[in-house]
Amino acid sequence: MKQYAYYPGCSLESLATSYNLSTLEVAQKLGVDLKEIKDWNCCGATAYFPVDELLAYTLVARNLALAEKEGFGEFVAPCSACYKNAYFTNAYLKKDPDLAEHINYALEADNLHVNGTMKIRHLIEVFIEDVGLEEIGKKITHPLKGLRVAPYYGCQLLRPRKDHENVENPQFFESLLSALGAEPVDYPSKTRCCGGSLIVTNRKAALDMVHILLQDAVNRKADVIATTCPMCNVNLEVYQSQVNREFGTQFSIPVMYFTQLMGVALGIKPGKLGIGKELVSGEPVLAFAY
Amino acid sequence: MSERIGVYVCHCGTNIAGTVDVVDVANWAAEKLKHQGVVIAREYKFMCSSLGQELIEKDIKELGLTRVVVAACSPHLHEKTFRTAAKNAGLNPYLVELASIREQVSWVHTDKAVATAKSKAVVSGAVSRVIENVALDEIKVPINANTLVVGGGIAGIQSALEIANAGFHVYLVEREPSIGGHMAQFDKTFPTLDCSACILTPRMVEAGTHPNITLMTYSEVVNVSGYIGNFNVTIKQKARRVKTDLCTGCGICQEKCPKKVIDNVYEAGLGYRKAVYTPFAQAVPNFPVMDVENCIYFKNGKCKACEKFCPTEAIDFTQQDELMDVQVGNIILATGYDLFDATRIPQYGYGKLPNVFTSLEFERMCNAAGPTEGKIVLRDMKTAPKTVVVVHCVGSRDENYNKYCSGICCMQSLKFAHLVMERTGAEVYNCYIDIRTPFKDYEEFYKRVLEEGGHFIRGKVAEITDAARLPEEEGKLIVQVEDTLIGKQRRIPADMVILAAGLEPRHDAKEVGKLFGIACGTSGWYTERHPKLDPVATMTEGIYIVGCVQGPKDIPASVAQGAAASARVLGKIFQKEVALEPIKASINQETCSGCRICNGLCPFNAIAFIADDMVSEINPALCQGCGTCVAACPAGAISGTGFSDGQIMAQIDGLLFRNLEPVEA
Amino acid sequence: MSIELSFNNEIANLMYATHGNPIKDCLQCGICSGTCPAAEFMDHTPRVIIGLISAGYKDEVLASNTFWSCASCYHCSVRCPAGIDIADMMYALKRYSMWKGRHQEGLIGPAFSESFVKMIVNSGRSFEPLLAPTYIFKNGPQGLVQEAQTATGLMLKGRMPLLPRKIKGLKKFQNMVRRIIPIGESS
Amino acid sequence: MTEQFEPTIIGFTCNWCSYRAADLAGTARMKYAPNVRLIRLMCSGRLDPTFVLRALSSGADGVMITGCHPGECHYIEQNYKALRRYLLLQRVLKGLGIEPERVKLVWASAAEGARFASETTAFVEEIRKLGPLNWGKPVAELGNLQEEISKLEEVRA
Repeated sequence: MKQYAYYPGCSLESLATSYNLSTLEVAQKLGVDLKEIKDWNCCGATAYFPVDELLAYTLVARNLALAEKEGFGEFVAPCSACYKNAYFTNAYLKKDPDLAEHINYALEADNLHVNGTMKIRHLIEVFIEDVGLEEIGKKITHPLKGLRVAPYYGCQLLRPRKDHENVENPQFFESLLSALGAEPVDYPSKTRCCGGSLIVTNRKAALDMVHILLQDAVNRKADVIATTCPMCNVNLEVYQSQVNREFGTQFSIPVMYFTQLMGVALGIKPGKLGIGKELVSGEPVLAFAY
Repeated sequence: MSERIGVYVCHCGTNIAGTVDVVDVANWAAEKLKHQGVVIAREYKFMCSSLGQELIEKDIKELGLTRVVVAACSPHLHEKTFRTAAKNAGLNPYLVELASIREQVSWVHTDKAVATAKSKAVVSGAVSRVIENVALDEIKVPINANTLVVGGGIAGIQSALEIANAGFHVYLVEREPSIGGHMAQFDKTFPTLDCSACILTPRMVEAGTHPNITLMTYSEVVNVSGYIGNFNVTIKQKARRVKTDLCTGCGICQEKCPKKVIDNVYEAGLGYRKAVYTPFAQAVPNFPVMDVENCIYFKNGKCKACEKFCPTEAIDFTQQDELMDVQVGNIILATGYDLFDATRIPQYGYGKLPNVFTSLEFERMCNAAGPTEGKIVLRDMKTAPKTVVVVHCVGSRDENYNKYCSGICCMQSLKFAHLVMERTGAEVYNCYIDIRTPFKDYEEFYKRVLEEGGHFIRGKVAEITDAARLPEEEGKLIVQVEDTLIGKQRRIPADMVILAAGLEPRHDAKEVGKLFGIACGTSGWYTERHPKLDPVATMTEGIYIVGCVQGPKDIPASVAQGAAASARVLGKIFQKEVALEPIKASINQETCSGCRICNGLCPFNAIAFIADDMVSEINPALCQGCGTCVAACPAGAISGTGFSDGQIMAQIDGLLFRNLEPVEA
Repeated sequence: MSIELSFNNEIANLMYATHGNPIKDCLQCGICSGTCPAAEFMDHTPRVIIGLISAGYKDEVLASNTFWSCASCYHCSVRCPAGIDIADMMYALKRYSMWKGRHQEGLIGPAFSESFVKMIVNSGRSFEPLLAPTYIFKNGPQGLVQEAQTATGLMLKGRMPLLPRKIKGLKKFQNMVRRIIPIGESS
Repeated sequence: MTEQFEPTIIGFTCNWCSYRAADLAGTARMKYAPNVRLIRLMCSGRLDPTFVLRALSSGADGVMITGCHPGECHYIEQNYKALRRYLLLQRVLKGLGIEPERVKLVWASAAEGARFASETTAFVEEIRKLGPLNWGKPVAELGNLQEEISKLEEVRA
């Protein structure tokens, strides 16, 4: 059976531990064999590009090289920022031999070499495309009947890819939620940025962006916002109270990883999915399944 | 036989002589190329002047020149001039060769020594080549005086009428049940605002009743063979299921038909038609067609209401498609454009947000004969909008969709702004990148709309949403755009948004192009013979393109092209025969092995295999002279006149000075 | 002979992987700025920045907070009708301003990026608690209180590890980094 | 004294696009390297690979093949045939021990004078780096290639 190189990324070790837990639980349930890359490093997220472009690509390339060395064919990232970095580094490596040469010169110091042969996947792609909605549907034991979910794609899962089926109005997340028995809402800001990379550096702007996302979800009467990226999740969830302070609002909408919702529908115990670690409780969501 | 070659080096004033030592080039040619047969080499101030030409003519006569090389400008400029001069002096025009030392040397290089040396190489190449030239005669073929016009929009109608009025027969083929094209859907035409139907309908009627026009609607061309002067065209008449010889166009069948169908073509989805229908009241011809996809009888075998009520028994459920062949000498393609599909830009919300309309929908809405009888209302068909935003450049000037400017949308949008203000008093915002109003009275119209109080925001619209953030946005569409003139992101709440969708080549333009043997450019529009000097002809002799098939254009430009192509066709008809450039390939049947490699290479189907003799043969009238088969023939049995292997090999040697006599070491 | 690069080319040269994407093709249509979710917080809209770059107004560009307000969401990049990767250009401007050491006073972005880089070079992984002080330092006591509340909440939920993690092959990792940028011998 | 090597290059152009691009470069007075000498064909599809070999064996250091952009061919699709032949030619050259980079394929439409000029200059620089081909010379020194071949054949027999 196919084995995927699993690149959890730094956030999944700390702020987004529940994403990591739920990912591994759901993968196991669906028979997706995720194997963590040995000794991976931080991909630099969005903070590294302002310093040195070549080093930013090299940091990502090291992880790709590690995966290549271990003989993997596909590289899976649950974090959209990690995914975008890996996807484009891999693409540029293949396209630009000059860049590849520079990177490989640096990697040599770590006894590594990158070819750009890896297929880069986001976790949600693997579940939808490789496992398939039908297969997932068959394993649902606790359908999320009546749960109104705002599917939040965010930015880097889709962009700047232009080859994507439909970057401006994707539908795959909605399809997945429907397969779980939930009711996806028409979420107008589903691909609008959450300001993740600005939360430290430009708090005012980031909170404004989060505010719009929360407002849109509430206006569409969503019970929960589902995310595909730890950055988005932290922004929407952890900073909800700060938004309320800043804008005088009363938001209290749970924000959950899509894997957590999948896990619940697949009948995995909430505790195993990291549910309970939120600052805005995810308890109300469980009521729809149990 | 040794040739007697004359070499003429042009100064072109200082254009060439300023960078190239022309005297040195002429002297060098006289001396170094003497052994190749150069008997005279001259330089002259302006070779293309009448004096320069006389010089060549005189030398041909007096020195008995058998070949001429003119080192001057590009052959695209003066090849014809010098060929004519040679012809006048009794030398076959194809024994003249031009060496381009202006465009390719003096204008692009600065070092005189280098430029002079390169000029010598270019002259040397031309001398070696001209020796291999052979005398050629133009090929003449007779012209059939009938013409086929494909597409019955305003461009096609104009073409057909011009030719028919000159006394020649035209087959006018239209895919839809009626002629009229897009123009029949419009309400007003810019910038004069005269009623589209009022000016178009008389032309449609004229085309429909003209004794010299055979009108074939609900028909498509399915095959084309032959060549200029002698095309054989197969046309499919789709089954109307209405006998046109009996039908009087009374309309009772439509009235009685119980099946209502959304009309996605003529009414752009805003209105309805019946299963048996004429697309609009002024349709030409006025015979209805039956839509078997939606007809109740064809679905469950019952109904036949139309047949029951038809007073002339014209309904025929059993009618089948028919094929017919026509012979024509020239073909005019006027198949028009498709509207850009606005759902391809999801962030503009078309198809999802009900009050986002396309320009074509809005045209129908404005039309007094349209689904709302000319009332401008929201999708609920009753509420008048208070604020309307017109979005320019939808799908145009955008690398993600179409790179080109669709040309007509600025004026169309201004027209919309005017109509909205006039009929509803609503506020109108035009969001544009640049306002383009380059033709007669267009800028004046822009001024008029400004004076009427139209708002203009310079900025490409980013997105249209119904997600309100402020109380005044509740229940509205919000158009988000940067007002680039003040550098601020703005959100305009509106009741209605009109997307000025661009024009696109017909979805099947490529296949249709293949059928007629013409090519599409990168944007998909058909390629004209010359973008400036020959915009209605194509690379295939006898095939012309008019109206939007050649590129986006408005009504006056389409009409002008329609007339222009007709003049070209009439010119050909009056000549009774046509001379073809003798640059052709031919197969030596002695050496042809019958391998058929060449057969599939020809895009013009000029190569046929003669099974009896097991050899291939080229039809010279179909051959366009590209030379691909010449290069491909493994037996070397194909040769191309004008660009033969011998000529090119000799030119290579000449350019590399391999033709010079070896110098003793 | 040395040729002085135009500001436009200087920036284009900083976009290595996207091959300097065609800033000069900009139509000034403004779709980037109409799209940008952070436009309100920028002193110039992205479109104006492109205009300023093309016109060579280097000082104005470097003094602007626009590129430090870019969230790298790439919405402008995918919509640009001229195919300009505007978000990537914003990264290039960040790099340029950091190298030149010229940026608007009081911005957190440059300091944050610097500490982020240091952290990765030192441990191979990123670790949120170490990042917070940068922010607190810049935002004063009020920020400190808010941030501390949030951090405590996260800690109680087991989402804030107390110790930073390090990768095993750190030495070799640092050697790799050294081949690209100069860093100290030990950390 | 070190003298810069000036390569000689033969360029094949299509009558409808690249030759017109060259004309346009001229009309616009764009300056480019003078090392390329052009031959006009009706279409890049006319290009017989032996033309290229002939040019290289007769003293050219490089050959530039130019044609209409894919999809823009005036003869509908013959430039694709040129592309195919070009790719095969690259393999043949490799087999003959000649750097395949000595032959370059450039698409240039009639409107792309600037592209024609810059591609020409770039190609001249590439060939300059590769140095002289000297293919033609030994053959010339041998006097008669045919003689040499027959000698070789004798040896083989």
